Amino acid sequence: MANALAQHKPIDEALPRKTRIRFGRLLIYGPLCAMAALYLMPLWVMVVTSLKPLDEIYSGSFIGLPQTITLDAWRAAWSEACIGTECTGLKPYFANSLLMVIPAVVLSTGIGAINGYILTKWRFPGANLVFGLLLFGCFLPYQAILIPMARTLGLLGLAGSIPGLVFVHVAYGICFTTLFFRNFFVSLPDELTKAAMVDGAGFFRIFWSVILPTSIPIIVVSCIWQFTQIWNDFLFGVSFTSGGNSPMTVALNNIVNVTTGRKQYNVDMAAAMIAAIPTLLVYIVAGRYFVRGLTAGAVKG
Amino acid sequence: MNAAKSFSSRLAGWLPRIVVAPSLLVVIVTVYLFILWTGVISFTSSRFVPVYDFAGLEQYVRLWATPRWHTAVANLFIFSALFLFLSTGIGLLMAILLDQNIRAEGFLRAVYLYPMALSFIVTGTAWKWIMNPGLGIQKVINELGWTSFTFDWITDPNMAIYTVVIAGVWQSSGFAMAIFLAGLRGIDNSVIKAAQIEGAGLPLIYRQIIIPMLRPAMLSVIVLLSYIAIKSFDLVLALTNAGPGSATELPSTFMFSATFRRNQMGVGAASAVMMLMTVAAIIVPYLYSELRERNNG
Amino acid sequence: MSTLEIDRVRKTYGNLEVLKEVSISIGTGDFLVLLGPSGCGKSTLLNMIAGLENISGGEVRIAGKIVNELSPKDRDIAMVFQSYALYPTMTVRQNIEFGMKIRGVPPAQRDKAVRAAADLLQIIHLLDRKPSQLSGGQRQRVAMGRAIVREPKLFLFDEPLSNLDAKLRVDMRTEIKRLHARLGTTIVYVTHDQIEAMTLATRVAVMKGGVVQQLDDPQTVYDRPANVYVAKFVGSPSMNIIPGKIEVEGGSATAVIDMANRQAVRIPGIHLSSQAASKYAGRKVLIGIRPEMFSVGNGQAQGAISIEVDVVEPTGADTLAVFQLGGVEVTARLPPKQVNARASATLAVDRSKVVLFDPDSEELIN
Amino acid sequence: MSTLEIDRVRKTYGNLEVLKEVSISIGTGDFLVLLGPSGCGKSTLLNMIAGLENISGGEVRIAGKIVNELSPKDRDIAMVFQSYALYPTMTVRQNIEFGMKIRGVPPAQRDKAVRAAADLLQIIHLLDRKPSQLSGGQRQRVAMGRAIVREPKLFLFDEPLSNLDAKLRVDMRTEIKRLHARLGTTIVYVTHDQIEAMTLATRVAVMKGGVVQQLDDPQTVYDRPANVYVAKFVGSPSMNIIPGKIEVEGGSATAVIDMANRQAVRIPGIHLSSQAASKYAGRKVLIGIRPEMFSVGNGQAQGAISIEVDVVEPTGADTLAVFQLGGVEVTARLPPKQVNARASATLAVDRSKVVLFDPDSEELIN
Amino acid sequence: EGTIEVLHHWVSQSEVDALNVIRKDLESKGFQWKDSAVGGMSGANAQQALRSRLTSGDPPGAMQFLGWEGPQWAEQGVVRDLNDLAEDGGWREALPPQLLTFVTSGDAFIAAPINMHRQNWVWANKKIFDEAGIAVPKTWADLIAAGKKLKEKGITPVAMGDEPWQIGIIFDALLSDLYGPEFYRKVAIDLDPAALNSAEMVKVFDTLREVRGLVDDNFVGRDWAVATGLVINGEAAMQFMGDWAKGEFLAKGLKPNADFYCFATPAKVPTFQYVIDSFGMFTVKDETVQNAQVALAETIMDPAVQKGFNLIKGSIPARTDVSVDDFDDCAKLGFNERAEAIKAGSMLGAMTHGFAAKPEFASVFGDVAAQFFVGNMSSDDAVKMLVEGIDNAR
Ligand SMILES: Nc1ncnc2c1ncn2[C@@H]1O[C@H](COP(=O)(O)OP(=O)(O)OP(=O)(O)O)[C@@H](O)[C@H]1O
Ligand SMILES: Nc1ncnc2c1ncn2[C@@H]1O[C@H](COP(=O)(O)OP(=O)(O)OP(=O)(O)O)[C@@H](O)[C@H]1O
Ligand SMILES: [Mg+2]
Ligand SMILES: [Mg+2]
Repeated sequence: MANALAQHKPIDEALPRKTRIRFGRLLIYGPLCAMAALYLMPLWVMVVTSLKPLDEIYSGSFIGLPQTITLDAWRAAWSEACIGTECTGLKPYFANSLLMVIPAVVLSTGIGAINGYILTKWRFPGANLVFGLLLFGCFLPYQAILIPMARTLGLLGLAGSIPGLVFVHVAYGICFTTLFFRNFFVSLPDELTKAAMVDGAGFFRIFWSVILPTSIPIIVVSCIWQFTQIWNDFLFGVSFTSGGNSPMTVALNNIVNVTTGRKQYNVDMAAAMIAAIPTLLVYIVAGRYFVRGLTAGAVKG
Repeated sequence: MNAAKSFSSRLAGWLPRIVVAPSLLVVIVTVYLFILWTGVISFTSSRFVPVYDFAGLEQYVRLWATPRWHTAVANLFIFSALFLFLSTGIGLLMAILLDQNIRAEGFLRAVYLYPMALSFIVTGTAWKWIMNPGLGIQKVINELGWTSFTFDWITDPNMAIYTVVIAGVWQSSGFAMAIFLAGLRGIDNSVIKAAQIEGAGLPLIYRQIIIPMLRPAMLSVIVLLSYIAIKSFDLVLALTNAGPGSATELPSTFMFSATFRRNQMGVGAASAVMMLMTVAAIIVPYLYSELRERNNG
Repeated sequence: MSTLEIDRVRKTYGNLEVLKEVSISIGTGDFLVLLGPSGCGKSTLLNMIAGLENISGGEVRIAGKIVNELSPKDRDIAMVFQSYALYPTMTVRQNIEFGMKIRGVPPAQRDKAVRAAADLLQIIHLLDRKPSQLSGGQRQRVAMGRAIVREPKLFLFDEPLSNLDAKLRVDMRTEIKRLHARLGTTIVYVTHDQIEAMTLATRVAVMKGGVVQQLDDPQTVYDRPANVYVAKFVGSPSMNIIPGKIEVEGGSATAVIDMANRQAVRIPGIHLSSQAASKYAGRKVLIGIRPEMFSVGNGQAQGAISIEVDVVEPTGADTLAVFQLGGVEVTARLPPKQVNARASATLAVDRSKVVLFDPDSEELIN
Repeated sequence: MSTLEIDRVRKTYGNLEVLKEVSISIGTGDFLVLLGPSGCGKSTLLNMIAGLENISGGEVRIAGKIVNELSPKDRDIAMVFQSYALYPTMTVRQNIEFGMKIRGVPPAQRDKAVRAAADLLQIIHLLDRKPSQLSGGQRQRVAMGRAIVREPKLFLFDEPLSNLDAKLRVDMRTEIKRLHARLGTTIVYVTHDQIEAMTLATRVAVMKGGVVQQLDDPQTVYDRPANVYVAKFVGSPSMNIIPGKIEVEGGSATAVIDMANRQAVRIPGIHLSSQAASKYAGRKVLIGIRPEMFSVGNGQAQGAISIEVDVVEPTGADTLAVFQLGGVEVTARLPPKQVNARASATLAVDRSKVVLFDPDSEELIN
Repeated sequence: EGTIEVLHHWVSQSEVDALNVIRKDLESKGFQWKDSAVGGMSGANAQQALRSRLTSGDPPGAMQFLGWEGPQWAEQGVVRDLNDLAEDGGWREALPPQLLTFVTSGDAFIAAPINMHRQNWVWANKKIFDEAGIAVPKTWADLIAAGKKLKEKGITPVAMGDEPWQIGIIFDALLSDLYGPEFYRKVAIDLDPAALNSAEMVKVFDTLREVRGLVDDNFVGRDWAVATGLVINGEAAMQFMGDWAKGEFLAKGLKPNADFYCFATPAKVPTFQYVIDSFGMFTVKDETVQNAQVALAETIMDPAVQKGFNLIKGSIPARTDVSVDDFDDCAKLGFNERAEAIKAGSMLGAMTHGFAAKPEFASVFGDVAAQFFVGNMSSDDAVKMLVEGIDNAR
């Protein structure tokens, strides 16, 4: 196609135009790649460190390339490192985290989506107040509410259990997810809902068949956020679960956060990267659904 | 029959309210009731565990007489302002660049997002090394021959807070990017086309048409980043451990150490109340204007 | 199939009153066309009938039942939106069958209905596309398809053909007429197209600024517009309104139009009721003459008018001739090539159709 | 002000070929109207001229310069989009003045231009509203306003008046014509409205399925359509195409239409070039007669046609009579109340305008 | 027979290995050990977890206590009284009397101490000392002079990180070493306003400032073990650190007094600044857990277990009646100096690890010392800040 075009015009005219286009693209790729390099710098440090034997690190080689490469740290982090007196590595804690994160993400995203839908497409008097109330919950300093939350969980009979943790994450997660969805839905044309109403669709049907399919990008955003927050949460995990119920972050903390012991930097780095794998997978898989223009052509005007 | 109909249709009218009600209820309990509890505690003499006496404003007086708290508040403003500005700016820029129909978008997006996936307990160490003048950037650049180059903010109590900003922006701007990108993906192209026709170049189109249309996304980003700024905890702890000295103390670290390390639960509660009040003072007017605007928009 | 009564319905947006006590009532199987200038509240009224906008005052009754509080999905209506409002993530097929799916129509029947509608609308080949891949007119046809596959109590069409070409429009018009005949469903239809209004409607409501000006059958609206506004609004080119006066002589009225520097033009044999004749005899009136009431006449005939043509505008089938009459610019629609610009001509007027308006109230004189 | 050349331009979406080697070229100050059925590629072509869609093949030249690679902002065009494409976050005023702002027009001047345009478009009172608070027609007028405040090299209008009422439409049409006359800007205009096309255009391009069928001045397109498709597409109701044959006798051609069970209808005095006459003498042809070429005639005249009217459709100004002729359904546009359904009538045909088409190629016979 | 959940914050390899000695012994008695480790923040994370657990009505069976934690929880009435066991086991007699403050509450024995660390050690690279002709310093003046000498030779005299607790170790040492144990008690335990506001206090800060001069500039964010590595490598000469640092030297196969020196921070009367870990038992209803609690307490106080534990952990047993055989030279030195310190009254709780003033005050010391150390505050200002801070926290 580009060739066909080029044939039509004199070469001297085609050339500068081409280079100008290149230059334009350069302006886009340049910053993107520079930024990517900067962003990857700490990762590089981590990878390199995780491949070094511990002695090499302690002999002063922090950032440089490893002299000997070993995967011991990765193995240790996965299945050998001691989390307290149980030397199981991170492996068993993954299951806990998954059991917690999946229901919590699904529930909080689902509830947030439906709240956002109500707050934009089914506005009732006081809807903005409700939104404001939910929103303010985003700013709650969690350190301050651990004790009443522990009491509440105790009363609900959820203390020390994974369902209890799911409850906490959902309760605070909906503040964020509602925000995301509400702010995405305000820019969806109201005509869509109207048309569906006339077609005979009810409250839930419209949500499910018309609104949700157009909100894939924000579902992705919400899932990414919730997954990251919940997966990486330490505070609630450490406060509301114990021992073998603990999520992965508590185990990771136990690998990493030694005070009077010797830090095993290589294992720490490997463990951190292993712990991040599910989240990264979510980013990559969910990222595919960052699709363009889902509302394009829906309405005119 | 008629009455039943009207009941069911009235029910349908109430349905939205019924559906949000549980969320609202949960939030009222877990947010507002708990805030109330914190508020109550801040007026008691609680130290190690909650006690329910009345100590008046004693804890607030104590709080404001603590130099660390002053540092924390000052840092919060420096940190939040810079962090918000830079993360929003960089996030928006990256989203816009990524939206130019480029190759490897998926890869780049993952690269910008990955810092969020990594627990800062560990990445803090990497940053510590990178910013340590004897190990990281400064050393590398000095060794490359530019010997006068210094980058030792992390050792300087006056500059250390900026290193926290750098690490914070690194960690969070990716998510701002994601929200903006989702917003951009929702915009109808025909509007952009119209602006192109009118002679607007891309920068102008973004400034005048697209970014205004991203206002709701911007609200999400601002709320989110403020949340991150206010609660930055791991970040500070892992990178500087609130040091050097207490130069990078933030309200969140202050609150934690007051409550769990110093046995000053009352002071911790008072600091939480102060934080919430600050947030409310800034966010509520903003929200008000934002929502009112939307209402008739 | 049902009656529709709109009873003193009001709509306000904040301080802005968009509909002011609109009352329209039509019977089962009626085809109501809403006509009116842009922004007069037609879409708003349609939305209120559908239950998509709150009613600020008054009542809407479908089949005798007040529906003010009834949700749209329970009103059993089908609607074509002016803005299309297609579901962006669904294909054309899914868009069309969505309403049936919800109502639990079995797949086979759904499929048949979709095919039939798509065939009619000539969008068979587009069934698997998304709305964003369609042209404007194709989108409009999908929106149309979404409505016509259903058999609701009430159809609401908001300018459903405005983006279609003339040919398709004629076809569609015929189809809508056929649909109406077959189902007998009550229809409310907004259009700007003269011909659509005239050919489809059993009732026409002309609106202006949120107020209904006239509600009548189409021929009456055209022939005997209730006021000058309706007269000028309906018909294209619009009716000429010429100041003049009435002379009554022995039961027969003559309209007299003063000419600047020539002899007055007299149009005898105007139909007038005896009351009106006595009331307006010798008084000023506004004389309404539609462009097509003129024909190229013969200088000798009674009521022939000699004029000087200013501009000639050929439209293909006809030619529009513009000239001065009674101090205003008047348009006549004549067969092509019978008159020339800047030349004089003699025209006849079909006097039986001339209408008169009161110069103060601008209401029709019966 | 500039010429526009579209040179073998192609457009494909994936495998779908939407435009097939379209070539159109118009001069400075020309007013090109694109006509064609929905989905034939008109908007696509406009978008390509504007630089909003990639050109899959061929060249677009504005003022002689190839613009294929030029970005829209550098082409100096103004455009009204079929979908309006208003900026949702801006008020009407901001929408209209955006283009001027970009071009650095000083505020005072901008304000003046906005007022003038808003005045013209009757949207002065809407200047501070957001697009979401406007009716369909009001939005369309804002879109229009956005284009007309500028003085570009080229105007592109995509059905700019489709949502306006007849009266406003006539006003707007006049304004566009005036704008064109005043600025002399080259204009490309998509419309479905017969009259708009005829009254505005200096050139009409009729398209079908991505191919240009005819490019000519409007009267020619109307009177001498290049093929059956154009003949049927332009004009409403469309031209009747009746199978028949040609008899040539001494330099004069007669069209003969066989009737099922009666004597054949003969229309003598058909204009035909001598080549055509010799080529088609005695052969089958398609005879094209527009509805308005019929008139109520006198049974004795030569070429008078006796028919049985099937259906009568009053449109206000006229009545359409439908009857059978030569085995096809034929429509005649007649003055009201001159014929009745299911009654016989005698019609005359304006023979000077009858056109003939080759039955195989369906091309016009000159 | 019964399961006991133990909440603790020992997560590093050596800590875990040591803890396993206890665990094995308990399990050999037929009880199950349910491990709940929460590392980090010097136990603050674990404290926070404990608080939630108690609030929700689900306390663990046992908890590792540091500093005042045990007595404070005991005051809330949630900790089990171990008096019967203590009587039977003769715990009071076996433990240094100073230590009882942290394992009793009123009359009740509320925790079983397992070990005792000494915080105020100096670890030195013998080769560097020898090459520079430096002897083990007897006073801080000697030490600072030696440091200056080394600095001129291009060797970092003191290796450390900027964490407040690392600075606190030096501060604690100076407080007792310069003006004696009494001064330390007045300041760090009694919070005597006169002592706090004294000229001696100013001198303490002055000396701290001099020590700062012996530290390199890249000390920000440096881990203590990394600093130890610098001493081992010969990049730095000394480190002030608790006896947990010893493990780093031993792991490299280095021998005390042959390859490295371990000596107490210099003072007229060497002080013994201790840090102990103890385990308290929470009041629970479940009887099997109660039995396990008894078994665990007995295990912890078993001299053999204490020996086995401390051989690994690097500390010395909390009990004074455990034989010193098998321990290394540094530990033996510790034993001896502890015995002397008990007699001399120079056995002191380490403030930095929470064994002197209550946390709300101790942290003020920590804040001031750290800010002073990393910035360029004057000693007078530091004293002023300290006094105000303590007053504010009262
Ligand atoms: N993105 C797309 N992908 C595939 N086909 C498309 C796409 N956009 C348009 N088309 C098709 O291209 C053809 C031409 O579209 P275009 O919008 O130019 O039609 P048009 O002549 O303007 O029609 P209308 O009068 O209905 O507006 C249509 O058949 C349409 O379905
Ligand atoms: N949300 C709104 N806020 C304020 N005014 C509004 C709003 N929506 C519509 N209007 C106004 O209400 C009036 C009626 O609008 P409506 O859409 O019913 O007009 P319409 O008769 O359908 O016009 P058109 O033929 O142009 O579609 C218009 O003047 C419009 O500007
Ligand atoms: Mg409308
Ligand atoms: Mg189009």
